[in-house]
Amino acid sequence: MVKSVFIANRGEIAVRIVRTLKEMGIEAVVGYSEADRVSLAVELADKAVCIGPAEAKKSYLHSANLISGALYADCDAIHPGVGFLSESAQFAQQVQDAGLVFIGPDAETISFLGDKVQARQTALDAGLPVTPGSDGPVTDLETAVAFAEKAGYPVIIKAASGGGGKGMRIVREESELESAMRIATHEAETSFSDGTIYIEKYLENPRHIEVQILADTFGNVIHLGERDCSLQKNHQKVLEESPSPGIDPDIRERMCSDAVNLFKKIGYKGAGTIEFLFDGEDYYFMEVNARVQVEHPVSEYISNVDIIKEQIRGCSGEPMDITQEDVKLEGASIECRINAATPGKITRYLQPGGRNVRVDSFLYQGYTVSPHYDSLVSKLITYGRDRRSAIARMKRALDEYVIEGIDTNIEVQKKILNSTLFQRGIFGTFGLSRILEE
Amino acid sequence: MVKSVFIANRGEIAVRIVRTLKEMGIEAVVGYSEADRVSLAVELADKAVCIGPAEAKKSYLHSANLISGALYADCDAIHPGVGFLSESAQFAQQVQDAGLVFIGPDAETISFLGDKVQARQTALDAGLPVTPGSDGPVTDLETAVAFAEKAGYPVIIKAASGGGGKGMRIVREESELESAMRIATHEAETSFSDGTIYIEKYLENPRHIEVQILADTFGNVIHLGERDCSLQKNHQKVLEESPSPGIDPDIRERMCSDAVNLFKKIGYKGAGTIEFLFDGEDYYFMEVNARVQVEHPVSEYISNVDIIKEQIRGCSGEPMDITQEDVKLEGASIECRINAATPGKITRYLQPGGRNVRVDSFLYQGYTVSPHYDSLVSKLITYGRDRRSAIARMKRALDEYVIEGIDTNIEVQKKILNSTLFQRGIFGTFGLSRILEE
Amino acid sequence: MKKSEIIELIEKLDTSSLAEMYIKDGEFELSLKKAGAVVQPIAAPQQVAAPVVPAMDGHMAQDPAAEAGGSGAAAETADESHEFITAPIVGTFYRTPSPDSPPYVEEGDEVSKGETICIIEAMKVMNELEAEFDCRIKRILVENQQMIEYGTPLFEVEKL
Amino acid sequence: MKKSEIIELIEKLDTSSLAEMYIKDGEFELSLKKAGAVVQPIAAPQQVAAPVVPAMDGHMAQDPAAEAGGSGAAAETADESHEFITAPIVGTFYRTPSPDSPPYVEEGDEVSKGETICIIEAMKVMNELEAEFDCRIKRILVENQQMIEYGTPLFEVEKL
Repeated sequence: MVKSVFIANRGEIAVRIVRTLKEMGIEAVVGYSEADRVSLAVELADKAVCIGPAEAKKSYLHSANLISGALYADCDAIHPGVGFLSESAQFAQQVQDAGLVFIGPDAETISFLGDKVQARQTALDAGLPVTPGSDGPVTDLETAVAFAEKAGYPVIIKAASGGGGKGMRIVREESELESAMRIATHEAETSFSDGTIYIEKYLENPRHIEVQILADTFGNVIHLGERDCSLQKNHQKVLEESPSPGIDPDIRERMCSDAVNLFKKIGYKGAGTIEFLFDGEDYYFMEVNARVQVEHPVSEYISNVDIIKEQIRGCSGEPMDITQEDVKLEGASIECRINAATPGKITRYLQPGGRNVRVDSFLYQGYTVSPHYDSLVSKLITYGRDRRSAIARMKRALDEYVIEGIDTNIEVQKKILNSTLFQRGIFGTFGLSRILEE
Repeated sequence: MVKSVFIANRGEIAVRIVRTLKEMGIEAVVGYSEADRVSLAVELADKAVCIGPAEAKKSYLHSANLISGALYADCDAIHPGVGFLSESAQFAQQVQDAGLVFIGPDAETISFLGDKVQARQTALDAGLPVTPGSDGPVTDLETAVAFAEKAGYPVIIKAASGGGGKGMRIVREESELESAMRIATHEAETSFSDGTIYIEKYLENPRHIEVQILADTFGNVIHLGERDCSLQKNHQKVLEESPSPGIDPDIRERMCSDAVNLFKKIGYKGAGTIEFLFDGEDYYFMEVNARVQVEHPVSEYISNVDIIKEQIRGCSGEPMDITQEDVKLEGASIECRINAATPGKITRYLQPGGRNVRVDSFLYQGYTVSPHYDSLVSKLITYGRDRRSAIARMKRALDEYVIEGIDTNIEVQKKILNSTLFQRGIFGTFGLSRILEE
Repeated sequence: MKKSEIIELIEKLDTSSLAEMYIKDGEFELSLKKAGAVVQPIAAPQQVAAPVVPAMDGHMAQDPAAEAGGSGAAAETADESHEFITAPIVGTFYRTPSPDSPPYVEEGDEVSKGETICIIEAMKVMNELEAEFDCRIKRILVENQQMIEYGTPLFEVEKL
Repeated sequence: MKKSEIIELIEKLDTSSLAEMYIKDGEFELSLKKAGAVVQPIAAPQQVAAPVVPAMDGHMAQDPAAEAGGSGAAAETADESHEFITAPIVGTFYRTPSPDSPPYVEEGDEVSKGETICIIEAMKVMNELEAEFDCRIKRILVENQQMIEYGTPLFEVEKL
C-alpha cells in the first residue's frame, strides 16, 4: 500500500482526497500555488509544498514542479484529482517514469481513451450500442451524404481529437453538409492541430447518463449504478443525481453490465465513468472519463462506498475492499454544484448540517475566493429513502446555506429544485434552459 | 397532521427539530429567551417568539409563557425537545388542556414512568429482568438485611422519587446498612419531600445500554436497536455509539423485544428509550426516558430513520412511515458530545465535512456562547461500514474541527478515540475515568 | 508633492491592506480612504429577529427601549422623558377588567405606583399589571385583546 | 518626508501587527489605518504554512521577503540592501556544475547580470539559474543538493 500521496490539485477535490487519505492512515501532502497558500486543503493536509505562482500553467499544470514537489516531500504516489492534469497521458507517464504511483489508469489507457474514434470502435467491439456514425474519419462529401441519408437528419460533425464543442457542427439538411464539414475541419485543425472529423446521428434533448466504475489490478471490475447529469448549462453540469428518474431497472442493468464489460476489455484500473446518451428507449455509448468525477458523491451515498478509497487501492496494486455483491444501491441522492459568480472574501458563512446532508467545500468565513481558478466552490449533497425526500432535504439545505461576500448560483439551484419539470423528473440536456426560461 | 409546531427549547436540539419540520413541510416556530435572540435556531425557524428573559425559570421552564407563545404564533403543537420541560407531566397536561398537541407521550404516561418503583413493577409484570431488589419500599432494617443477604453485597439504596444520585447509598457490608438507610431516607425527604426508599443489587462497572423505541397511536411499536452510553463523567454521557461493542445478537434481540413489549403494555406514543444495565451476562431494566434523547443520531445513522419525524407523526395521530420490517440496522455510528468549558465569542469556526460525517450544532463564527445554559454546543457524529471505520472517521473529523474563542472538550474526545480501552470496546460505566487516568 | 507621486501613493495604498491614509505637509494635505468597510452582519439582532411577527419586529428593530425592555417591567433609556412599560409575560393584552367596563387607563392619564394599568391573560389566568412608579401614560402601543410576546412595549410613559 | 519613506512606512505597518499609525513632525502629519481591526487568524500565512518542512517554514514566517519572494525570481523589500533570489521552480539545488568542479559562487562574490549562480535539477534536467541583475552574494541560504520548493529564498544579495 502507498504510504504518502501527493495531491496535484486544489479546492474541494483536494480537501475531499485529504479526508479519505487521513481515514486510510496515509500521509496527505498538498501541492499548492501561491494563491492557495492560505486554503483549507493546505491547512488540513499533513504537509504542503508550494509548486508555483497563481497562474495554473506554472503550478497545477506544470508537471515538473508537481512531480518534483512529490519527490521533495518523499511521497510514493500522486493523485491528480479532477481537471488540470487528471486526464493527461503524458503526465501519467512522467509520474510513472519518476518511480511514483499514478492514482489513475495507465498512460496508455488514458491516451487510448482520449481518441474518440478509437474509443468508439473499442466500445463497438465490446458490444456496446453507439450512436449510428461514420465509424471512422470522413474526408469526402459523398460518404457524409450517404451516411446522413441512412441515419437520417439531424447529424453532428465532430473532431476526432475534439472536446468542449470545438469542431462540432449540427447539420439538419443536406444543403448545409458541405460547408459544415469545411468549417468543422478548419476548427479542428486550428484547435487540435488535427483536422480529422467524423459524423454521428444527432439526438435531440437526450438524457446524459453515466455509469460509475471501479477496478483493481486483480481483474475486479464493479459498477455503482448510474448518474443522471442531464441538467447542464453550456456543457457544464449544474445538478446531478442517482438513480436517474428516467432509467428503468432493465435499462440500468444492461447499461451497467455493458460498462463493466468495456472496462474489463481495456484492462482499466481505479475509478472511471462511461457516458451514455439515452433517448427514452435506447442508450448509446458516448465516451469514457478516465478519472474520478466531481459528481461522485451521489454514487457514494446510494452505494455507501468510498470511491476515492477504492480508487487509491485499485491503482496502488491492492485488491478493492468490496465486491459487486457487497454493493447495495439504496435510496436517492442529489448534488447541487455551488459556483461563485464573483471572487472575493467570504464575510459570512453558515454551512448546512444535520441528517443526510453532506458538504464538500473549501470555503470558510474569512476565506478569499481567488479569481484564478474554477468557479466551483462547494458541492451540496443530500440523500433520502426516495427521490422526494432527497429533494425536500435539498430544499431545506439550500435555504440554510449562507455565503456572503461573493455572488453564487444558490438561487438558481432553488429554482431548479422548485420546478415541476425537475420534480417530475422528466428532462433531457435541454431541461435546464427550459427550467430557467419558466 | 399538525401544521405548525412550536419548539419549546433551544440550542442544537431546536435546530435539529427545525430541520426535520422544514423537510416535512410543517411550519417551525421557535420560542426563544432574550439571551437566544441572536441564535441559529431563531434564524432558521419560520417564526420566532420571545418567551422570557435569559433565566430559564422565567423562559424555557415557564410553562405559561411557552404555551401562550405557541398560541400567539397560531401553532397547533408543541415539541419540548430534551431537558427543560420535556419530561414534565404537568407541562404535557397543560399543553393538552390548551388544545395543543404535545409531541411526546400522554401526561399520565410520563408521570407514571416518573415513579421508579411503579415503573420497575410494570417492567417486572411485562416480564423484563430487573436488578434483584426489594420490590417496593423498605422501611425496617430486617427486610433490608434479609434482601441484602439473598442478593449478596454490594447493594444500593435509592429514593423512590429520586434522581441525580440524591438519596443513593452503596452498601458493601451489613454493618453499614442501618446508618446508610437512615441517611438515604433523610436525603430523600429533604430533596424530594418523600422519604420512601428501596434497595437493589448494585452492579460494579456495568455497561449502560439503551434501546430506542418509536410508537404511534395505531399500536405500532418498533425498535431501532441499542445504544451504548457507558462512557460517562459524573452521570453525564460523553460518547455514545450503536451498536454496542459488548452486546451479541442474541442479547440484542431479547433486549429489543423486551423493550417493545413494555412499550406496547403501557400504550406509549412517540420516541422513547429504555435503559438497561448489562453485566456481561445478564441485562437488567433500569428506567424509561419518555422523550427523544441527545444521542438519537447514532440510531438514525444505523437505521436510516428520522426519529424526530416519526416521533412527530406518532404523537400527532398519524401512522408511522415505517414498520419493523423496513428497519435494517447496518454499519456502526459514534457520537462525540462537544461541550463548552467556558462561554464566549466564537472567533473562528471550521466545521468538519465530507462523507458520513454529521454535525448537529448551533455554533457559527461570530456567535457568542451564553453562560446561562447547558454546556453542549455540538454533536459530532460519524458512520462507517464497521466500528473501525467509524472510529477512523471520527478521529479525522475531530482533527478537522476548529472552535476558537471558547474552551471545549475536543482534546478529551481525541484521547478517548485513541485509547486502546475504547478501541477494543471493552468498558463499562467506569471506563471513562480509567481512560482519562491513562 | 508631485501628481505622479500621489498616483504612486494611491496605487500603493490600493494594493496594501490599509483602509485609509491622511497626509498634511504644511500647506499640503492628502487624505486617502478605501471604499467598503468590513461589517459583521451576523451580530445584527433585527436581522435575526426578522422571523418575529413583522409589526412587532419593526417596532423592536427601530426602538432601543424595546431591546432593553425585556430586562424588567419598565425600561429606561438615556432620554428620561422616553420610557416604556413592557410585557413581563406572554399572553393577551386587555385594557379593561371586563368587556363592558371602562379601560384602566387612557393616554394622558396620570397613574400612581401600584395602580393597575392593564390585564395580561395567560392560560386563562387574568394577570393585573401594576405601574411600578408614578407616571403619565403618553401612548398606548398595543390594541385591546392583542397577543403580545415577552418584552413587547405596552405603554410609552413619562416618570413623575 | 519623501515618498519612498512613506511607502516604507506603509509596508512596515502592513507587515506589522499594528492597526494604525499617526505621525506629526512640526508642519508634517501622517496617519495610517489598517482595514478590518479584527484580525482573522486564518489569514496568517505562518500558521497555515506550518505543514511545510519546518526549517523553511520558520524562515518564511520570520522573513517578509520570503513571502514577497514568490512573485518573481528576485524579491524587493523596503530595505534596499536586503534582497533575495528565490527558486523559480521546484527541484534540487546544486552549487556546482558537476560534483568535482568548484561552486558557481561563494558568499562575498560579485556576479553580473546573466551569470549562472546555481543549478536547479528537476525531472533529471539541469536548469541553470542566472542572476537577473548585477549583485553581490551576501549569504547562500540553502545547502548543496537540498530539495527546494517554489519561492524558496536561495541567496541573500545586494544590488550593485
